[in-house]
Amino acid sequence: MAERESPLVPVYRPGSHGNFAAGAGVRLLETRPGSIVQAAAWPGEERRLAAAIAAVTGLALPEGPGAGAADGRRAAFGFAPGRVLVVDQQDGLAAMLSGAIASDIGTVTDLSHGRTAIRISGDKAEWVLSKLFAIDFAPAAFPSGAGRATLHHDVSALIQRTGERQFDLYVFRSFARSFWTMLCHAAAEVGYEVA
Amino acid sequence: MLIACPYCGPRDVAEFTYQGDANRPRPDPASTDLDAWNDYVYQRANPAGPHREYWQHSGGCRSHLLVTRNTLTHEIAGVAFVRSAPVPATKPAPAAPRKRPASRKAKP
Amino acid sequence: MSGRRTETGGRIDRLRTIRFTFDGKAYTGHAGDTLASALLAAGVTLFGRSFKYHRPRGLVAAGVDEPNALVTVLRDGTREPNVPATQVEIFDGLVAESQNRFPSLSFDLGAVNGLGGRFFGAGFYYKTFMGPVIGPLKGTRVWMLCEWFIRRAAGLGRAGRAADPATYERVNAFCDVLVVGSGLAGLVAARAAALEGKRVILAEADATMGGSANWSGERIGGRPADEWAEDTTAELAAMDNVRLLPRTTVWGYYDGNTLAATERVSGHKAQAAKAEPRHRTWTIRAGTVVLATGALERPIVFPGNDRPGVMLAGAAERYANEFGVLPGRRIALFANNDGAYRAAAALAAAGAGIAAIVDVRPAISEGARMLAGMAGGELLLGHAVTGTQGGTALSGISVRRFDAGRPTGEARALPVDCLAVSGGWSPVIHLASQAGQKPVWSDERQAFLPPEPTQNWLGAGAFTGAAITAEALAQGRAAGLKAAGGKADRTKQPEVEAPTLDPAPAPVFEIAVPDGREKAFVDFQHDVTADDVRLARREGFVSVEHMKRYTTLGMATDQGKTSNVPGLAIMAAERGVPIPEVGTTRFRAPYASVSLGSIAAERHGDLRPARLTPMHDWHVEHGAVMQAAGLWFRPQIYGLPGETVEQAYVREARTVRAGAGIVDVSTLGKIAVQGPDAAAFLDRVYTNTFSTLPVGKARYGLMLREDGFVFDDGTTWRLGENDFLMTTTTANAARVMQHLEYFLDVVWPDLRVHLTSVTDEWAGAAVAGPDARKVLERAVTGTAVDDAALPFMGIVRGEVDGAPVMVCRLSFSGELAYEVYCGAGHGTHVWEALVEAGEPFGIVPYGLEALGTLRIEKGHVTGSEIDGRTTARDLHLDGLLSKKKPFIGSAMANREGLADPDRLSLVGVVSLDGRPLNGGAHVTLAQSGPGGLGESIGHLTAVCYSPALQKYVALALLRGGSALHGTRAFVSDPMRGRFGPVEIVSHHFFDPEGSRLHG
Amino acid sequence: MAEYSVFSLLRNGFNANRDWAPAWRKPEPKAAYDVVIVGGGGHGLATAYYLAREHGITNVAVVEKGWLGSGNIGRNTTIVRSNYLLPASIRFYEHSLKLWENLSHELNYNVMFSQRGVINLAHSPAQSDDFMRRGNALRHEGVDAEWWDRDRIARAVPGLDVSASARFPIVGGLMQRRGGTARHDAVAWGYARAADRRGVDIIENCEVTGFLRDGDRVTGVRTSRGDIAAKKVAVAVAGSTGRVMQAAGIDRMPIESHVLQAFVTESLKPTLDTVITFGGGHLYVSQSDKGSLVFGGDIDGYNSYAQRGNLPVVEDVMSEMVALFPGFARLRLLRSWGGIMDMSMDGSPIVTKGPLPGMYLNCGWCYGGFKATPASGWLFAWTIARDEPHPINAPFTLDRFARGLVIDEKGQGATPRLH
Ligand SMILES: Cc1cc2nc3c(=O)[nH]c(=O)nc-3n(C[C@H](O)[C@H](O)[C@H](O)COP(=O)(O)OP(=O)(O)OC[C@H]3O[C@@H](n4cnc5c(N)ncnc54)[C@H](O)[C@@H]3O)c2cc1C
Ligand SMILES: NC(=O)c1ccc[n+]([C@@H]2O[C@H](COP(=O)([O-])OP(=O)(O)OC[C@H]3O[C@@H](n4cnc5c(N)ncnc54)[C@H](O)[C@@H]3O)[C@@H](O)[C@H]2O)c1
Ligand SMILES: Cc1cc2nc3c(=O)[nH]c(=O)nc-3n(C[C@H](O)[C@H](O)[C@H](O)COP(=O)(O)O)c2cc1C
Ligand SMILES: [Zn+2]
Repeated sequence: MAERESPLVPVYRPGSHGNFAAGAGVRLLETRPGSIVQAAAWPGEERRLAAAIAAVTGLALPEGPGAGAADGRRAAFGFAPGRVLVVDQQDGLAAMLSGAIASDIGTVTDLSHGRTAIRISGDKAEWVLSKLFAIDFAPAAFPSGAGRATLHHDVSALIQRTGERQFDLYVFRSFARSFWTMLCHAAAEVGYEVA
Repeated sequence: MLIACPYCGPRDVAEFTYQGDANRPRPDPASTDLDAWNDYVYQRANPAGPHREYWQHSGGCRSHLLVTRNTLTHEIAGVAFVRSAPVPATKPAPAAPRKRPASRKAKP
Repeated sequence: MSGRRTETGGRIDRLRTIRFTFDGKAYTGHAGDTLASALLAAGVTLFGRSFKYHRPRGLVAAGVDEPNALVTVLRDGTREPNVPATQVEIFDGLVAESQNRFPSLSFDLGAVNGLGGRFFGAGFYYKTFMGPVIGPLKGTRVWMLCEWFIRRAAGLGRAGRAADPATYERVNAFCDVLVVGSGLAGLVAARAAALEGKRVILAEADATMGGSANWSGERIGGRPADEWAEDTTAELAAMDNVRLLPRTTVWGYYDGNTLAATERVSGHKAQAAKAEPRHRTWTIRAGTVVLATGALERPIVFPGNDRPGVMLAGAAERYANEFGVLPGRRIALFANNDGAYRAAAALAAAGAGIAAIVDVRPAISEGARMLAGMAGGELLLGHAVTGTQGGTALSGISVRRFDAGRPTGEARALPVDCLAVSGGWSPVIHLASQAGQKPVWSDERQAFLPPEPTQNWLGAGAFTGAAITAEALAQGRAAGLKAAGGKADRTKQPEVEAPTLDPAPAPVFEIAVPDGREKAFVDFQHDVTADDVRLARREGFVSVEHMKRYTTLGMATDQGKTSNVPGLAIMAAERGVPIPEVGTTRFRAPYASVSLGSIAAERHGDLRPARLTPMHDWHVEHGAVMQAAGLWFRPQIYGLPGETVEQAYVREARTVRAGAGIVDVSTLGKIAVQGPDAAAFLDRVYTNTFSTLPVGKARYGLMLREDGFVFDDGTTWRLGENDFLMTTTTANAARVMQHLEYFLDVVWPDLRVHLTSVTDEWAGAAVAGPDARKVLERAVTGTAVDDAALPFMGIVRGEVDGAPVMVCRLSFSGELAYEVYCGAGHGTHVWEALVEAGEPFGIVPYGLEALGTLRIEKGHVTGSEIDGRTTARDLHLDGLLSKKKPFIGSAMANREGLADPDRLSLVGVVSLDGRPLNGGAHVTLAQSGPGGLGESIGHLTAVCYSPALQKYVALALLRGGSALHGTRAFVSDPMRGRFGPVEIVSHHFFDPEGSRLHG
Repeated sequence: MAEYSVFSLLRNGFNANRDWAPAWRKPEPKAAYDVVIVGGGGHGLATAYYLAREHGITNVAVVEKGWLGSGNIGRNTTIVRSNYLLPASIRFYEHSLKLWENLSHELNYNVMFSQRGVINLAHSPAQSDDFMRRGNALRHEGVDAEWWDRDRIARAVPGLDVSASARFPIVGGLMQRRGGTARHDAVAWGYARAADRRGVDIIENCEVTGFLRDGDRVTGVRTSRGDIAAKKVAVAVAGSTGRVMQAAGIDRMPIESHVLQAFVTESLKPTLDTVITFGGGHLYVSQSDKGSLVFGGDIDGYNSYAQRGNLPVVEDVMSEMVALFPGFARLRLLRSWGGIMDMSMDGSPIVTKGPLPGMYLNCGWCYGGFKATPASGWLFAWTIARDEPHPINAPFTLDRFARGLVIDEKGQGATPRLH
């Protein structure tokens, strides 16, 4: 199997950057999951879709818009009516979901190559993301596990809160390098560490 | 301006794409009534006051929303998914009978 | 240095000395000083020159309302012009200079303008400079000559040309309660809301919280008001749910309770921290806003009121109390209200001599009388100031009795070096009024009070007209509590010790002196005088908005903060109508000027993101010249050393036709169309039919807009019964997606189809040329690629060097060609493998130019022909318009305007003189040349040197279209001076039978 | 009323400017006029002036709902040019430009039309070709157009980012030297004064609330100051077209009203001589005689009658401004405002007889009606006076949409926000 290449390679510089003298405010990491898959239900079939996702991933998706769950290895969250992004560090999720989601439930679309996954964590994660996105990152408004679809100018992003101070971002691959540069720029003020 | 997407919650207008007047019934696809098509494609009510209009949450969940917004104040009175509140597919219901432009038949 | 600094007092840090320069001269000040207070302390009285007459001007105010003392701050190799000195916090190394003067501030040649003042009244330029009505100088030439001088005389500071090296950023904030203004009203509002547990933001334009408490001299809760404010601020700072934003001006109140504020993060520091932005723009989405923006004092209009040394009473008080600076040694006050008395007492307490308090009112309150006693000096009730003396600094004033609205009796001269004026207060209702609602005039306060809320805000303090501290505090608490939705007040009303004053000013705005020689200024910066307002009325510009535009009153950098109300009061008096009938001009964002950089914020310097294909780095490493295509970057050519662009693309195109070439097509829009109704859906959106397409095959499709014009084209692949992969043109990808989503959501919600953008999922490489199949045979495993396994428009799946691929045999170049799609993360890997497999055949990578050349030779259309104005017929694509079914645009496609035989339609054009053709050149049937241009019949849409034909050829959209085939015509390109004979031919230049792509 | 000249200025200057008369009268509306023009914007006023001057029709009233010039004539970015793409547009706007060139003399009012040139920047070879096509179209219509390469632009426009590393590097530009700017308010006031001097009644604070009808025929207007009868009623209300036509019983029009914002910086010494437009996004900027940079970009993109917009466009416009002129980041935004644009379905105006008998309609100006003011008035006056269009405005009918004879400069189809 061929190695998958990241679009960030030329700009991904591990180490500390920006104003980190007093400790880096955030940590940035490209997580490179093996599978990023969209599962989408026909109207009325959302519960069966969630059940199928649970069967494949073991993640119990709460109901409601943007609801999600993550267990460190796998993650899933709703980002649009009937649509769920399901992520697995392993390859092969699309095929498994296709097997579980019959055509009367919905569709499965493999986006593993098409989205780049970036994790931002640390005390200043909310602050740095607030520079780019016009959504409320406070825990009360954006609880752990939940997902959001939003954008920074031309760049769409799906965001899941995967910890008290941790967010996973999924952006279009072709924009990823520009986005990464922008994210680093936003993080420089508080200092950042690229893992 | 904030639009309260029924899925995503209130979001900045920058996340949305305006899709215009929601009071334009699309003629039956097979219809060849050019007047009806002209009405649908080119004519707009353009009211000063409450306006029913489509917005797509293109920077979010990508749903099309039916928004009632006052064009004088920008106040938003209601937002719903278009899918759950579709407009009548074919029946035009203009408030007043439409006046045909007098120059319609004249050719320059 | 004359030294105006008091011995003690003020909130400055006297232990910290700060050095700076102004107009090249070195000065010192203290931490806590503004440039204005530090220069004033050093005895500087002359701060600037006015806009039109270049009159010498001093400080009028101590805050944002300053109209005169504008400076340019030089920093980071760039210039920041037009900053009020009152808004510049000094730091070590600050370099500032004065503006609008030549050669120097004290001796300014522009001051000659003042001599002609009587001819340069409001709007004089509309009446002259037109030049002669006939003869060679009619037209715009005379005006443009005069204008050259006018432009140089006008303007304030000079803009820098060097790029601004600073960074700016934006941040989004959400809160339950935003409090604007940190005076006492704002502070207690914030505290009341915070104690309810709400998320609170408190934004204050000044460097320190406290507003007028910092200089009021009042006592609250038994302590000096400024210390009480400090304590309250500290209390707020300690709360988790409160964010304090000093140096943050809230400047725009937008829809949905969205407010824009700009924080001055590091510009005031001698040294910014690493990666610290200069400014940061906050976009704040607030549940409720508490507007506690206070009030601004107004001057009184009288002759000579612009002499340096005449300033607002509150400003004089503030310089003394907050900065420890005396604006004069011998000071007179001039007022129509009680407020100035507190200033008088404060100035006296700080050590100034009070010469007199001149008050237009015949009687005053007890409190005021007591303060006058504390201040000392004469109390001249029923008097007015009618003139000033001095050059670039005030030396004295004239005072006369003031009776029944006019000065009477003899003038008395009072030698003073400062006159502190108070004409009443105007609440800062700007944010509240930005939505366009009309403010409400209060006769009692002689001021416009906030309008009815159009958004979710509450008001408190001087903003509402509350002039008394106890009232401001009570309002602040109530507003904070209400904004937080709280019930019982958890805070206590602190005790206030302040003189009891009468908040109502006398309705006196101007001291008109008949036949006065001296000008009486309303708008200082724009040199608008009371006579200008009268002239505007005389000429019929009586609407307040006309007055503004005719005189430019209120259009200066201070936006009339001090001048609007006096100006419209004078107009009201002239018209003999009450002030509210004149009304105010419209309030607009920003409340105070804000840097363009801070609003551009993070997009500064990097306007839009770059969109890169998976093979981008490979292209760059292999010598590609990259070219922008929308947000994408694509190879234009892969030039060899010494090659011109034409040589490179001709070589590339020729190699494709002779052997094989490879081109990156990853930018094509790709949309997954999935679901049981996918085929039916495609039948509706494409002009041709897709439901009949077998699985494993692709088809070229055409889309129209609803209005019947061509929208986009591309191939769509049927990967499964319910699973299609649609491709779109690069440029239209996003629009096609939206178009399809619209129809699914709005028009056909019953169709079960999902659309997903998979543009970024797939890397695509097109391998084209007679050897293309051989290249694939070497590279692709797991499937056969021969004609039987992979016929024209067939699709197979396989692998290239371990990476899964999909291969579709389709051709844009007219050659035997394949598009190889793989996961984007494998893009470079697969690309390299294909290039390697092609080496025996001399494969070359080719760019957009060669791609264009190959398609021109074939007569394929792209964006230059599908330009939104062409029909399928124009492009000879009408064969794709199904007659068996309706589709988007079908009904409108046959209207007379779209069927007109005179429309431009697609042809080929061949250069007959062997010279290159240019894109955008026109075509004429009659000879065209530099001497005379024939009538244009259309234009060339795409041009190239065709290696296949060995000629310069073009595609063109011409009136007459195919009927012109074989006609000799002329290319007419006056923009580039290129003329010459051409022949109009079919757009199928090369291999019209398509034999090669089946090869 | 006195001619304006240096001499009258001097004479009055010595006289403490006491003798200046109102620039136009403020008459009470009469019961009837030959022509009532609805809308005291540039186009309505110009129409009145040319009706009087070119056609001798002086029994004319212009009725304006607010103060004269309170609409878009008083809030535009003042760019005048005729460098359009399609022949019908070129002819229209060039007719206008020719009138502009002598307008101050004609009106005896300095409208400060300054031909400082308009440069449309191109940022890619494809865009250059588009501009070449346009330039050639202009040259074939006898209109001036030239191509300036990057170096020439760099010399003429210091401070402009001409570096190759710019996100949208400048490759050249289409220059129309005869283009430029004019003082927007002066155009309204100058036409008003000149029309008034020929006997036209200009009636401010008079809102048309309905139309007097005799069957289908329009016979006058109903206003906030009473009914006014008219042989002909001409509507030129720009952004208010939808509302006013509804009052005439025509409830749908090929128009959407959108808000366009504009901006000025604080005053500066001369720093930008020509008008510059950015082709990598949408921005146009010039410097006013007063010294402010006057600039704007896209419409907000939703129906509005509120004359104010929202932050996203503000941010976009500032970003483009700073991208184009990186030194301008330190300049300061002084004021922003909005105007309501009558966006038509093909981006081109409508200047026509009808749609009801006795009525004439002028609307659909989108971003570009200021420059059109003289020609719009001139051609509309012709159409009203002669009851038929002049050949120049003949293509700009209302029925062109139904018939597919659209004049679509941008090729965007019936999506007004994209024109
Ligand atoms: C921000 C902005 C920037 C622009 N920049 C440019 C530019 O650079 N170059 C350019 O060429 N064009 C520009 N335009 C467009 C141009 O300003 C307009 O197209 C043009 O001014 C419209 O014609 P007008 O002057 O007659 O309109 P307006 O001045 O709007 O006149 C219409 C008048 O009708 C009145 N009215 C409305 N309803 C009624 C009623 N019921 N009864 C009576 N009166 C009524 C209105 O009050 C208004 O005064 C710009 C527009 C805006 C908003
Ligand atoms: N006579 C009067 O009307 C009058 C005038 C001035 C002050 N006062 C006194 O002022 C006190 C009332 O205090 P207050 O809190 O209402 O006013 P204040 O003037 O003390 O405070 C207002 C604060 O708001 C800030 N501000 C204004 N606009 C802002 C903006 N857009 N963004 C950010 N900050 C902004 C100002 O910088 C100022 O610090 C009372 O003591 C009252 O007696 C009365
Ligand atoms: C070309 C032009 C230049 C302007 N220059 C200034 C200016 O220098 N100062 C200013 O305060 N406003 C300026 N304005 C804006 C006006 O003050 C006003 O905002 C605009 O005409 C819209 O009116 P409104 O804000 O009353 O709705 C200018 C407007 C235009 C059209
Ligand atoms: Zn949404």
